[in-house]
Amino acid sequence: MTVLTRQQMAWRAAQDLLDGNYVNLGIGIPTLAARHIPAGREVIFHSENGVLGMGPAPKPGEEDKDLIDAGKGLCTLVAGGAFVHHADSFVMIRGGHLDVSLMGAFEVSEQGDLANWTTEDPSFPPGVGGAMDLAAGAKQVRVLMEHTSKKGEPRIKRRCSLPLTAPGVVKRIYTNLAVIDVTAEGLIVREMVQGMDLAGLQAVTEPKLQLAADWRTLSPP
Amino acid sequence: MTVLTRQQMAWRAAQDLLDGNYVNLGIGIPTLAARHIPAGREVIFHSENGVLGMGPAPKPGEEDKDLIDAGKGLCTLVAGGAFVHHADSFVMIRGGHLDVSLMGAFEVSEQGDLANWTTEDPSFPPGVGGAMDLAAGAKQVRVLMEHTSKKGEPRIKRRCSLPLTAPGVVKRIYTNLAVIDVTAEGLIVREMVQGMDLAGLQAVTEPKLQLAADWRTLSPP
Amino acid sequence: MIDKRVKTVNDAVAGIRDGSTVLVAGFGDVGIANSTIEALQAQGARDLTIVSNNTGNGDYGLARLITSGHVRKVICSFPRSGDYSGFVEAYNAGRIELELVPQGTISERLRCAAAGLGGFFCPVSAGTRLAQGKETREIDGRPYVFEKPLKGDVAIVKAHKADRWGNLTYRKSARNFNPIMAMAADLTIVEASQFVELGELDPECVVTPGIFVDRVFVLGSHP
Amino acid sequence: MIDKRVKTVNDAVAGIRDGSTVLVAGFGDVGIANSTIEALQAQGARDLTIVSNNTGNGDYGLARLITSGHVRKVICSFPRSGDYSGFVEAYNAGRIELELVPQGTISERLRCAAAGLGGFFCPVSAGTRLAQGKETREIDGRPYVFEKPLKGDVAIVKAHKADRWGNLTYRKSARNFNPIMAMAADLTIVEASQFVELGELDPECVVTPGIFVDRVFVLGSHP
Repeated sequence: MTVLTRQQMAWRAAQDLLDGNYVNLGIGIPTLAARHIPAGREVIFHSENGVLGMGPAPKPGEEDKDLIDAGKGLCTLVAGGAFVHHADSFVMIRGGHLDVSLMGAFEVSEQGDLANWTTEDPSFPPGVGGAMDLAAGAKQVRVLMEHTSKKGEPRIKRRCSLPLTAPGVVKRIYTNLAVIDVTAEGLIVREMVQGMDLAGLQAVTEPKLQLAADWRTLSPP
Repeated sequence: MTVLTRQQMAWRAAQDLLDGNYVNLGIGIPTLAARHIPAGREVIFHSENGVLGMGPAPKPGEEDKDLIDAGKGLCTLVAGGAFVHHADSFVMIRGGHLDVSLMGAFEVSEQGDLANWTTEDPSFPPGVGGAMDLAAGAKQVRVLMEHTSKKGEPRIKRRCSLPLTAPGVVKRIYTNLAVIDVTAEGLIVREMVQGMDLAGLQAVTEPKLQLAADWRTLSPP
Repeated sequence: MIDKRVKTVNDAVAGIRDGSTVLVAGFGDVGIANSTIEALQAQGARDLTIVSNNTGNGDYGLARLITSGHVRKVICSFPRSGDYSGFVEAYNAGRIELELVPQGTISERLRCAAAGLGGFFCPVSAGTRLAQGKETREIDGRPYVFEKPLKGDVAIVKAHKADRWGNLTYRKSARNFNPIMAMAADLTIVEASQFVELGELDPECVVTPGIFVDRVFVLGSHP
Repeated sequence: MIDKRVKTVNDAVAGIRDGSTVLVAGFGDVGIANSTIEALQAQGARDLTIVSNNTGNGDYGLARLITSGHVRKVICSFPRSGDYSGFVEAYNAGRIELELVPQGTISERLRCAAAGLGGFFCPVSAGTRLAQGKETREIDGRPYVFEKPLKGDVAIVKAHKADRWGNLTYRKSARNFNPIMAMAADLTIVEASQFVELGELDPECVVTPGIFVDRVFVLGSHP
């Protein structure tokens, strides 16, 4: 079975980012999607800290300590980009101006509930950052995560066991095994990796899955 | 008796605008105050339509049709001025960032109620503009108006007969006859024009006036 | 490739439907997209609700839209400005509805919609006739009035410079309501005086980032 | 003549009292006025409430203010950033209180205070643990949470250029919370990298007009 690598997962999510989309990429695997935008598409990346038109990490010698992304790593600005302050940056997020928020997650429920801000680890103070704003505000929230936890437990659940980031917001889930849509009729499997079948995918997924009539094999390059 | 002219009224109000004050001048007589700022003081004028650091009318040949004041007349920008959009302009107003709003009025009550937005003339649609924002928002609201109406009726009233712009906001009233403070203890006359006495001023004022112990003659240059 | 430019001003207003709420930026005669407003009048959408600070002058732009009977309701702070006889006649004849809103409350209600908020408590108009019928609340001893977001189906914006992504700058006091209305509508149409190449605008000085803009008509670019 | 400059960074923080709410702009290590924050630590005000997106790194700036015991409470969205061990130790030892607020809700609550509003209904955090105990309201079928204005006694702002009126510009993503916090405090203190003469800043590109600024300390201007 061809389980996807992180880069391949990011590649798959990137295929759904369209020319002209304004997109926020969450920290972790989502960030990698920027490298996989199909040629000829202009996708404009937003960062919570007031950067619209975020470009890749700077080349050696071109670093600017005043230009960072939401993960606090150095980044660049593309031609056509702009800087705004935090309130305006979150007008973009909360006001539904971003086409896509592509986020990591700990858990997603079959209702599209998202849990990605706290694991309730008692040894650390909690932190929420912009996760709730992005989950509640973007036109479409998509999740990119490993299909199961490190212990092999399903991350797609009937109900999230962790505290919610926002209820009922996730529309599509990309994992290392499949692409699944969250719909009013339940979870619809659109794509599965080579060698996977519905029974195999269901075995690592808590809620009931339905296979789309036109499902395809998820084949990264 | 030395009744003040409009320019003299504006001069008197201008004496109370201090170095470093941010001030909005209402349409009409208040606008004239800008010409009478004592030498050596920098007073920064705000206009509702997003101009901070408004200067005088342009010299002939230097007009710019994109640079107008709240009264829709051409104006200029001083060095150190800035342009902002309407929401930011009213953050300055409503958020208490303006030191003084100097406004015209139809009526002021002894509680400091202000009526300056409508005379209820049935032949015109009503208009409020930024009057309510300025009345509710500035750190200090001061009124500059003729002491009586064209018919000789008092404009300083026990209760306003016209619809209010904001209740309890006026702190000082400049008229062509006197300077009067609105205080918790009632209306205190600080200055009267040459030849005026308290009885004479009271005769054209509805609520009870008290003369300040240290009252002075209002003597324009 | 993103290119938000439309070829003609008629393309700019294509598809605007009867009954739309149209945000018309500008303050008096400054920073107002007269060509686009006149194209909207020619396009023919009726029963419009216009949100604008004033109600136009003479027989051009917003005044023409009103006098030609396309407007059912105006939400504004000050209909009285210059020669506004077109509005007065329609108003006195009962042909047009007026919702009077303080100037700062209009801009804040627009921003509220732009920011995805459900409403806010505003001290302005508390204790006055304009607060009648509205929810009030005392907060820390001061009275506030509940104000709702004001969202446009369409915004008509006048900019100075625009690039193909729809990044915008304005000129002097022609900025006024433009950046706020640009954020507050489902369809934001821009009439720009000048087109510039991508990257020409200083990223520190872009006032409206292109994310808020859908169509850009560049004045003088009509074939 | 207006000149908001102070001579030393100690003058910049003079008079800040015990128990003050201090807005500390910056995002991670960017756009944060470390010299001013360290001067505040030296000044000695205690029992402070800090509003900031993060909680500082290493043993400088905000982290130093926290580890030296001057801070009673932090209102932030993400205390976890870089080496934030100073905060973690104080937090785990119960020496510091944490109010966790979503990043956009912090900036909107600050702006709400700056704009003189009494509060707003926000969709963010509805249906989550962070909405517990807060008033909620359904508006047009969607749940919202009531959020209150967040005002500072003091704001500590990092700017790029400043003039004597306190007009400010910022550099790239170092803008972040700075313009919003500058508007939201009774006393706004600016640490600027560069001083420019009045009129040098383009009036179209001033990000924070001087009306919001009280004191300007120019880095490197210490005698």
